[in-house]
Amino acid sequence: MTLALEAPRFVKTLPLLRVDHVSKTYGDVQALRDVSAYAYPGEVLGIVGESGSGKSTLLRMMNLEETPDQGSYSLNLPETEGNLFDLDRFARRMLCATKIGIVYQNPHLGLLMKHSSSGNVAERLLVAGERSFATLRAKATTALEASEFPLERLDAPPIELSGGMQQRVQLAKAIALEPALLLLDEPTTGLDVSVQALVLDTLKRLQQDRQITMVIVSHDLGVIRTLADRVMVMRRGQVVETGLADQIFQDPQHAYTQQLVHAKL
Amino acid sequence: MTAVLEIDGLSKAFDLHHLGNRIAAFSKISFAVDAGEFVLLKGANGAGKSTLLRTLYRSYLPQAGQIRFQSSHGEIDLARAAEVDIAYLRRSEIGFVTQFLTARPRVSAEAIVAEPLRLAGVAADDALEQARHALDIFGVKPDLWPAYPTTFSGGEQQKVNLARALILPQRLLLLDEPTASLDAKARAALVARLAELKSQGTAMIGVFHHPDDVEHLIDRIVDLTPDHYNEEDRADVAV
Amino acid sequence: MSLSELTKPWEAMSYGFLDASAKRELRRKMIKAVAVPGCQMPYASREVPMARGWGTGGLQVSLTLVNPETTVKVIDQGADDSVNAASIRRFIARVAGAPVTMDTLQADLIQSRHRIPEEILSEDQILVLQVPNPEPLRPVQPNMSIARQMHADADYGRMWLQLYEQIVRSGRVMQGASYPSLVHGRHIMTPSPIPRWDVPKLHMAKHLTILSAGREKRIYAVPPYTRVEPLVFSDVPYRVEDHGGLTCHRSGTKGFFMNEIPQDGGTSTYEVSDSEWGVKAIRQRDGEGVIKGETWYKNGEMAQ
Amino acid sequence: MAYVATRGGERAIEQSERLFREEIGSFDAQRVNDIRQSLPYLVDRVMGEASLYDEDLAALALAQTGGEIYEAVLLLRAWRTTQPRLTVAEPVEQGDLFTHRRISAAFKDIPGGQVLGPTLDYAHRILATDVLRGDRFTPSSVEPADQPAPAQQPSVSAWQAENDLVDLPEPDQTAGGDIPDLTREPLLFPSKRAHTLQSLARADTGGVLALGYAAMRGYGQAHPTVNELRLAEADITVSHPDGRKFSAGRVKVSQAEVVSKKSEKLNLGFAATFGWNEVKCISAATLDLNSGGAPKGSATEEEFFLYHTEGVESSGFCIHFKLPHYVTFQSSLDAMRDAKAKNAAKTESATSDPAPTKSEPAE
Repeated sequence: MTLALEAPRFVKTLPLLRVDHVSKTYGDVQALRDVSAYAYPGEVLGIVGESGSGKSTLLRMMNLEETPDQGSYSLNLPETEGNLFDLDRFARRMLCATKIGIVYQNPHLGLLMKHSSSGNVAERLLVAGERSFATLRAKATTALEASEFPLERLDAPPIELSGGMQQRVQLAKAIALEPALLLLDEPTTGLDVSVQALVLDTLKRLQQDRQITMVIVSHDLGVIRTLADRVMVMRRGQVVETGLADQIFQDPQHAYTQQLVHAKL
Repeated sequence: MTAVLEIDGLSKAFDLHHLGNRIAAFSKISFAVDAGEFVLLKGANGAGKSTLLRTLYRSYLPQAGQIRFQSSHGEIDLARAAEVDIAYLRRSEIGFVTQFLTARPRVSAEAIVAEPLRLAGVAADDALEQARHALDIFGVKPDLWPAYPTTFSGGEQQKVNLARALILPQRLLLLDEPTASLDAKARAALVARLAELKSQGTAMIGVFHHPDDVEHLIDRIVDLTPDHYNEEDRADVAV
Repeated sequence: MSLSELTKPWEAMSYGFLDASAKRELRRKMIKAVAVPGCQMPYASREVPMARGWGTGGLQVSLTLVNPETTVKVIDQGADDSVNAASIRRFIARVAGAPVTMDTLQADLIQSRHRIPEEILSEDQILVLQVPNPEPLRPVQPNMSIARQMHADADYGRMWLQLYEQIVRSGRVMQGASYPSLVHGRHIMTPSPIPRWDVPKLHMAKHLTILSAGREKRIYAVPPYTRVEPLVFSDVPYRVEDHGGLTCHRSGTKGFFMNEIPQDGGTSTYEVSDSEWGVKAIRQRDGEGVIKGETWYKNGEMAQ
Repeated sequence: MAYVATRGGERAIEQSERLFREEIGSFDAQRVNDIRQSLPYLVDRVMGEASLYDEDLAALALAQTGGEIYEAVLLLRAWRTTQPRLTVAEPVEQGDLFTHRRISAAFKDIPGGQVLGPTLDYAHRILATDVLRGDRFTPSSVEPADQPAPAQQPSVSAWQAENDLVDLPEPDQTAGGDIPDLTREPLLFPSKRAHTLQSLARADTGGVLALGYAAMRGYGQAHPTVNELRLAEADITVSHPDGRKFSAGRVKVSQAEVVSKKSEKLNLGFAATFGWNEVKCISAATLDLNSGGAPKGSATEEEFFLYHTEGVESSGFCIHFKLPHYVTFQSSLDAMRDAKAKNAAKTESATSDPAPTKSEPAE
């Protein structure tokens, strides 16, 4: 047994993100069971677990794509109050467009594959009400540049791009409106190892330059180790352990986490 | 002088679930460190020297005891502090120095060194200036500053690592064999930097394979060998 | 009592062809459409003696609105003598006994396919536009149920994106006719496949416009004095067809929307698309006394 | 009046209609009668797609249009528009149908037996060319069975429900007048069950077959087994204003149940229509079977197949492309030419000026 931790004493700010006691059942399958999570402003929360652990479901809830059977979700942002699961479709869409960015493992989920790359980024800005073509173009270019996307391919459709480049377009779209929260669902899974390293590096830079709060979901411990400040380990819809990233990797407490970490090393 | 750190009855063991057993690292350790004091940890292999450092840094979770730390915000028990407080203190008051650098692709040496300053809120230009100075002190040649340490030799990487780890003045510094395999010039620079920080009031706890490197900095030695654990005064016999 | 006593003998049709329940539904939907400008109202859309896609939506509206005193004008592609316009005009006259005209100024009700006349319509005139596809979101969302939600949410990002893509690919907005327009600052509608030339005529117009799609079963409206703004970026102005400088080779009239007539040898001549406006010009040239109305465009430019 | 002289529209369309009618020639009630008697399956198809049961009017529509089936259906539907809805008949229970033919592919034998009834299923499809040489085609007479098949039969799915193999939908208690009527209200999605069945009942046979066949070949998720196919006659029972119920006549109906395996239960698809039309019922029931959970935009999604098998709408839209479109074409041409000119100007300036070209907004 380890010691019970105290409530924060020095850090006075509230978590940007709070998910409390969320449960969700699909048919006979309990996807999430009383899951709670939080992330402080500027913090990177990593969620690890094998497929079926519920981690992606939780991330989709954070993007308001899914609603749990029970539980609440709040973001500590101006003009954002109460349980976000109570918002209607319209309010959800506006909140997601302006405050939350997401990068999916499968670029088809996040991108219009036949539209231009710049257009994919511009769509976010259009949803938020930008109506100047020149501004759209400039802002889309800036976001793509920040995602280290080669600007000579600005108007190439994602379908003609490599997997790594597609993820950069998704990332640019996600950060175009400078969201408070960036959600990453296995953002580098399926990419070549060298490309994976470059995308991770871009993410790390963005995180440091912009202090975006991030939640990254991955089954790949290397990805989590590179990016996360704090780690949550999930299994069969439940949280088995959370802790500082170095602690989870160096001194895992739960048998499942030990198995996970030792299997990796 | 007030103690920066008071360790009281601290115990750590590892439960290995797949083996079904528990390995004790150390048990009921108590000692204090004052501001500007340098404590050397001593003990046989497996006595738990590194484990203690990592427990103080909270990479390891202790089973019992207290780690009372006098931060600039007041006292806090590092054994029980919330993770967000620990993360905050690591950014601002508690440093951990090892010999290993976690280099990242496409991040230059100077950027890596400047990073702690950036996280502490120092302006980009300022941070870069100080980073270059630190690299210079540790003997990294200027043409390597903008290069990526992933391509550096082990020795050069270690210098970059030290420059980074020591660039920010800390209240408490945990040193885990930072001198191993360092060349003479870098070792001298490290000792000089540690002396400088010590004189500024940084409390230090260190594990050194060759303690003679830092001999003149050592104020006190704590021996962690089981059944032999006691505090020794700064004494010639120790070294 | 026998069944034949309970039923009535076969009749060809009731007044204005549609039965009372169909007309009542149409009246209700038209009122709804006027109340929420630009918003598509679903309606049952009965079969009429004309094929779907041939103006059955416009026809149902016209048949509901006519009475024996309503003077009706029907145009197709700007022309009164176009075969389908002639057919519809004949049908309305036959089933409603309504007088017909070709003069825009004389008409109470104008049913049109693809054009708005060049003479300004007045407050006591109604324009009925035939609509093949009422859904401006169709190119970005073919599923009508989802498109309805998008309208409800004013979720128009994809529409704007379409314009962005066209400018990126072709250097300009490539939308020809059916230019998507924002009505009353809320709903995006397709103004039916009228040329871009005609869209500004709907903006703050004095007359009521009812747009009806029979096959797709939707009615929507632009009430008088309602904003109709083509979707454009703030720094990429709306452009109508470059017809302001063209002259009709028959009537000599200039500065109106034209039909291009290809000629042997690769050249083209032009004739004015609003046929009755051309007829008036010819009659005037021939010395007949004609009354020409004020036009929306003057010297090839839309009057502000 | 140079302009007016060119107006030939009215005369031209009148003459074009005359040309069409001349080909069919004059006719009277005898031809209508002949059509009704000799082409019952064609008459059935027209009545089904028009959703109006009147053999005389359907035969008349076929006579008037020369057998142009889409025109005939439209003619009948337009006539239907002019008719008031006097009353709503009582629901017809499966077991009350006067059944002529009822077969199941799911079981070798079924309660009540396989009743083959009238069909060409097992006929050799050989043209009787002798008729063209002057012979008379006289079909062999039917030899009655020793035991007549029971006229009234329960549905196969009722037996399956008893054996817990299928969940039948709860009987809908909606009173007649309140049943949603597709001809009086728009079809919206998710569609009401009544609208779905009505829409399939009046769908274009060819259209339903094409999409149903796509689902059968593997573009749908479920492979159909014909649970029951039935050709029957239904009594139309209506209420007299004084409260008594009486028969207003009989209509021919056909219906199909198709099933597929879904975990522990069978999934059921159903369709019925006026007249005897087996291909349409099996195809429509297959679409119904596949519609649950079908991906958006797939051919087995309800919105997709109901919209696209509406024969009057689809055929009308198809032929509307014959109408002049020169105004819209002119509008597109204008945008195209301008874009082309811009592009040419840009290419020219790019060759003389090496500056990078980025898309600029149109001025």
